[in-house]
Amino acid sequence: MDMSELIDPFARLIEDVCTPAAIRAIEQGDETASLWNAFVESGFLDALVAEDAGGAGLSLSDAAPLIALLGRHAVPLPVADTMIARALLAAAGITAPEGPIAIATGTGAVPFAGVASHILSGAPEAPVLTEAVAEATGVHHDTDAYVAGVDGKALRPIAAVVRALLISGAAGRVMEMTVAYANERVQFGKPIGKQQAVQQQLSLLAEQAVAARIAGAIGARAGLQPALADAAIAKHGASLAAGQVAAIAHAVHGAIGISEEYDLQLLTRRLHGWRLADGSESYWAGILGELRLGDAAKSSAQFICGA
Amino acid sequence: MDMSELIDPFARLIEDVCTPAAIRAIEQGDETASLWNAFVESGFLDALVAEDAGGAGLSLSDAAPLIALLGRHAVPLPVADTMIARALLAAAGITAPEGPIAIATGTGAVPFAGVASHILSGAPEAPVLTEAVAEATGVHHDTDAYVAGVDGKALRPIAAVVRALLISGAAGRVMEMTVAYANERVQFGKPIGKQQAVQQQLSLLAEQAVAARIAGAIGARAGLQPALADAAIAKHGASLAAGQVAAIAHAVHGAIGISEEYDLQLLTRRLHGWRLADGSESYWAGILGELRLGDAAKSSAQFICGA
Amino acid sequence: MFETLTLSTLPAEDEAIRPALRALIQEAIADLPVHRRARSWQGFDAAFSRKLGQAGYLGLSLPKEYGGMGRGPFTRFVVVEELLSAGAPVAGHWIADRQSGPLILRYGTEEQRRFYLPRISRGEALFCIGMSEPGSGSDLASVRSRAEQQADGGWLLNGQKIWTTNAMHSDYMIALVRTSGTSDDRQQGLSQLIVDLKAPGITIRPIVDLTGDAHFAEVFFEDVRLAPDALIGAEGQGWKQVVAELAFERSGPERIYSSVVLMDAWVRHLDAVGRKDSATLRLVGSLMAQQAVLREMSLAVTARLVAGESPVVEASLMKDLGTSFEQAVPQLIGDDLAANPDEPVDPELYRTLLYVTHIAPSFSLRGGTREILRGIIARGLGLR
Amino acid sequence: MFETLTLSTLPAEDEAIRPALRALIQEAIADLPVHRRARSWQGFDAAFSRKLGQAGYLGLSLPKEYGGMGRGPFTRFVVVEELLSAGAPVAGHWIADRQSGPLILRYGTEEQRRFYLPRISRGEALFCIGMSEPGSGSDLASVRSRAEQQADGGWLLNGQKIWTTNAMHSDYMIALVRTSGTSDDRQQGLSQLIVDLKAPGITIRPIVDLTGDAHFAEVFFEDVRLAPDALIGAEGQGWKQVVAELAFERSGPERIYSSVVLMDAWVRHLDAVGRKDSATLRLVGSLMAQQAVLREMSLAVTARLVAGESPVVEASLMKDLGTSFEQAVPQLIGDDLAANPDEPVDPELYRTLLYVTHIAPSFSLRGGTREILRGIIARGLGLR
Repeated sequence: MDMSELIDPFARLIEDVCTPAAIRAIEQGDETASLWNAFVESGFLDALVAEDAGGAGLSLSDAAPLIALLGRHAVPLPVADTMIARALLAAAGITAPEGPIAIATGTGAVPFAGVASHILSGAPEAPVLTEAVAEATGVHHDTDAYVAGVDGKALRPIAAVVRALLISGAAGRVMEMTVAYANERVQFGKPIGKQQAVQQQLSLLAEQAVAARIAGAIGARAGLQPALADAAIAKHGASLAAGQVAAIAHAVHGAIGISEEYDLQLLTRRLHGWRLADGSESYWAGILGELRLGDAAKSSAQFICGA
Repeated sequence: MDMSELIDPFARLIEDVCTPAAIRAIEQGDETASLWNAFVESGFLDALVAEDAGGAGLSLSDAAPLIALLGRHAVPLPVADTMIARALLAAAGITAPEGPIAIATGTGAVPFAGVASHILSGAPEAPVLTEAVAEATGVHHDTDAYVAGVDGKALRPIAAVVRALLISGAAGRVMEMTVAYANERVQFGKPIGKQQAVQQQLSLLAEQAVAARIAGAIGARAGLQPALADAAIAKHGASLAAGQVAAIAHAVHGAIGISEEYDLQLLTRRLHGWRLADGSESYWAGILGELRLGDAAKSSAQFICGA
Repeated sequence: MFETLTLSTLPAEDEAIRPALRALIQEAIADLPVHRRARSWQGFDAAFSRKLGQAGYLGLSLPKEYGGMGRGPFTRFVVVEELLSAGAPVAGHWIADRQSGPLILRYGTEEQRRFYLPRISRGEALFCIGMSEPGSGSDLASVRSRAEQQADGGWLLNGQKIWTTNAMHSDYMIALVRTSGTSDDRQQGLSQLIVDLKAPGITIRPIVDLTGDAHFAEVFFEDVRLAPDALIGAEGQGWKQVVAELAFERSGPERIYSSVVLMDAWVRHLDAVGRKDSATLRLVGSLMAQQAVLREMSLAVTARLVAGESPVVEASLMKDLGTSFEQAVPQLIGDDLAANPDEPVDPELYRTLLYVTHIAPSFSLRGGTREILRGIIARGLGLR
Repeated sequence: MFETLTLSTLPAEDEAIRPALRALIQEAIADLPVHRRARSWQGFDAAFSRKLGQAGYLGLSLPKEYGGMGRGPFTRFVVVEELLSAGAPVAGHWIADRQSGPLILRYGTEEQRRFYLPRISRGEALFCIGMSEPGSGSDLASVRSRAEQQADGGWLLNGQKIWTTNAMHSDYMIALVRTSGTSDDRQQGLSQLIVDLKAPGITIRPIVDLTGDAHFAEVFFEDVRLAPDALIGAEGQGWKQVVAELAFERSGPERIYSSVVLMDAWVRHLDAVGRKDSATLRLVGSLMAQQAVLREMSLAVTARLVAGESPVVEASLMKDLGTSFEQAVPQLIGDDLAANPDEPVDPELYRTLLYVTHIAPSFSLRGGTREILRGIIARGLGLR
């Protein structure tokens, strides 16, 4: 299948319905139904559901660019999480509800739980669905929320991969916005992008954005039940990139970047949230370190190629 | 006392006897006696010995600039260690030998043990002196060496402070050499020091060099038995700086910096060795973290001011 | 280089003011949740600022004849350290106390001093600083707001400022504007004017930031008439005055404590859950060690001020290192907390973490971007 | 941007060569101590290089008609990965195999191809590259070595090269020299010449580095006479050819594995002492995760080569990230080992650690300094 047949319409859909204004409205507590319905009607929510269960039967690698697009546009609803949830539920023979599903994997704030109708916990092969009872985090314009009384620890690897893919999409967009800004913004008589110090920073940003994308792809390569090592590499790399990408982008943008009316913050706040969700870089480093030391006789190259 | 009365003659002494050629000779295994005798005859070895025990009775804070000078010129003998050792031995009523004394605080390579006649271990209030039986590290031109069968763990804080002061001296010199090189070296038609990217790197180098000096001074402020927190702050800061200073200096110098005949490496190899000796940055961070969490009700500002 | 930056000790009489000051602060912040205290020098509480003024903690470096306390930078260091490390709301007096007061003392006429300084010391005259304009950023010499001197010696001001901190709470702005020449003249022809923000023709529009706060504002001037004595210092010397002011701005201990409320809340959390593994201990210790060094560096810079020097390069060096640290703190604490995803975290701590994480980019905007500061350091190193 | 860099999979037939190759490598390195293996691409062993050639692991991307293997960049990726990750001594064939062979294939005459390429593929013709000159550094266009064309079409070469890797072991140098114009012409008038290093008038002086090794050399040319066919490619096109060559140099997986022998020795140490605290696990995992991402990035760049592209920007991006990683590894492992000062450390590990620590600055010299690479990336981003 030519993936552009899937990606292009999905990109157009998101650009149509998920404008910065629509994001701001939902972040301010406006209704989510109309945006959600657009995704429901698109049919993409069942992209990962097996064909014999009525879905499109895409692999996670196939769907990775779609998830990255959701990150790229800071879509403020758990579209990717719902895609994962619906695939797991279908595989387990559980009928999925129509509303947005968030995935809860720990005690911290759950991405998009504040705008979800249901929560997925349990394990990939034994998913548990509950109605969303979420408590706001109090963080400004946050759609994440706390969920009590569920255990989704076994879903952490797949959730981490989703977060890595979302980060990679957002990081790519932040890179483009920041390069464009550096070329436009004139200071001391020339675009700031002509300053060598700014160029060096933007190179670092680009390196991290590309690293995040590769990391996300590593996470996606084994499907809905990723190898623990792949999930670890993915989320570690993406989380590491998220912090640096956000920091450099804001440093280059200066004051305008932290004003609410400028769109950069719609993406960087997500980068930070996703960086922390489902285990930060150090969490996954610890997991991978344990795997590595459990196999200490191997060379690092063998460990990595076999991972 | 006007400290320059002490510092200036000490600086002149070192510049006279400890030329780069003299350092290279000792690193290649030549005799150390003539260089050592110059320090013996100078009287500075007893600078920290109490006045009633025949010394100059300097505080460690007073002597800190002297120790930094030893680092600044990469003196390849344990002059500072011997100053500390002689003060501790005198306080304990033990007659010090005339030769160079190294301080062994762990299982790793002991700074200057390869060119020492004696090893100090034990504790500040109960120092133990043994003849130096050292095994070479095999590292190229290393004067550090392994020492077996002694326990000097209790001397680690004061040894760490010595190392921090040596680092601060070497870092300051590396900063000056690197700035001078950047101003001299012409590339693409202008001194590389005019490149904004190089300027930004040199600013970071300067920040770290100054931070190392302040860190060293914190370590020295309480004398020969430093508060554990002070030793931790000192060695953490200096070790952190050592790695960055060496890396930036070499990056700016390019290929010439890693050639044996250029003097930069005489200092940066020391920076790395001292960074690792007597506990690295993470070792001391762990010590300080334990102290901080043992006092968690205090604010950080109170903890630091009281440290 | 930089040998003059050495370990300094605060005089005993300055250390002595801590207990009473601390009591005053504790009273003021007792009911403030952690995420509010984390706002610290963006926290606005006019009543608290006046209380500090009444208790003699403002105008510390101003002479007594102008209502000040006649003490020096060391005293101010102690006060700032106590205020910021506790997360007290200081925005109500901050700029007036730190920058405008010293500026008026240095460049103002006797009348200006007698009029403004006592009120600043009482916490009753709130100032903001009008520097940036749309499109100017760090390039301050490109300002286009313009004040034309009138026949009566007064000024007619037109133009716009942006990113003005606390304009909506302030009584006065000290504005850098063009009074002669054109913007091609760059630093030439700029002057500083004291603008009464209640004057007709002034519109203030708050700028909401990504945390939902509004500390910045746009300020529009439309035919604003100012009296002749609005000029502070000499006509055409505004650039030189601003550079001196910025150097002062970069010298204080405020470059260490922006993330300290978060750090303390995190330490209490670690204590509460009893987490003491090696990674945790090292991170705690590393942050404490860095903060301790920065604090001594800041004190060393203050000592140069006490000695009557203008430690521009040293202050820039400390500030660049300090803001790097302050910006790293929320990233590292976030990583730490999210490295323990099965550990319960107090929502107030998480909220504080995210607030500091989101606002942290502003730390390196205050008083010059990183590139500008490093340029100053490079010049100090003899590289330009 | 950079969307073409995507996850790639090595063809099964390339993966299939690993077992036999690995056996050959293990045999060669069995007796090498760790600190020697850590030298890897600075390790010289002519016999081993010839053995690799005999076994068909060199000249992989050269056509069979010139004695090559007629395979592609993916095969070379596998071979390089196996060699470097094991710490095999590759200096004996490295430059000839990676740079000189492809260069001669691309720009050489049929005679030059037939003469050099089969010998390169057998590991019997060792090459070095003469670019830097005293004072030139990254500014290659400033070279002053000069070859004057003689009446018979031959060349008379005078000048000096410096920092030439492996000159003292090499049979040939491909030198960038001025053949017309003056140094003010910069990139114009430069050519590449193949210099037989046994020719009269050549003096090679090794440069000892801070680890006591001598990988670099100075090479002096005094009236060195070269035949007409010493010219490779077109007269005056040397600059363009060098830029293409550097892009190739930056593309390989060699940008990941420079510190891997140290890393593996350290992992074995951790296993031996049984250290598994949180700080240790996180450091191990963080290094592994970064290496895994870099490896896939490198493979993605290789895939662009396979697709016939010249991924200059992508290769620079990968190299800058890769060398940052390679340089960080010894600092982090040193910190880790010295954070456990009461743990016994194998002297061989410590010696390896210090060797890699000291030589690490050279990692960012090979193939362009950091500033140069980031400039290329910035241009790729559309910033210049």
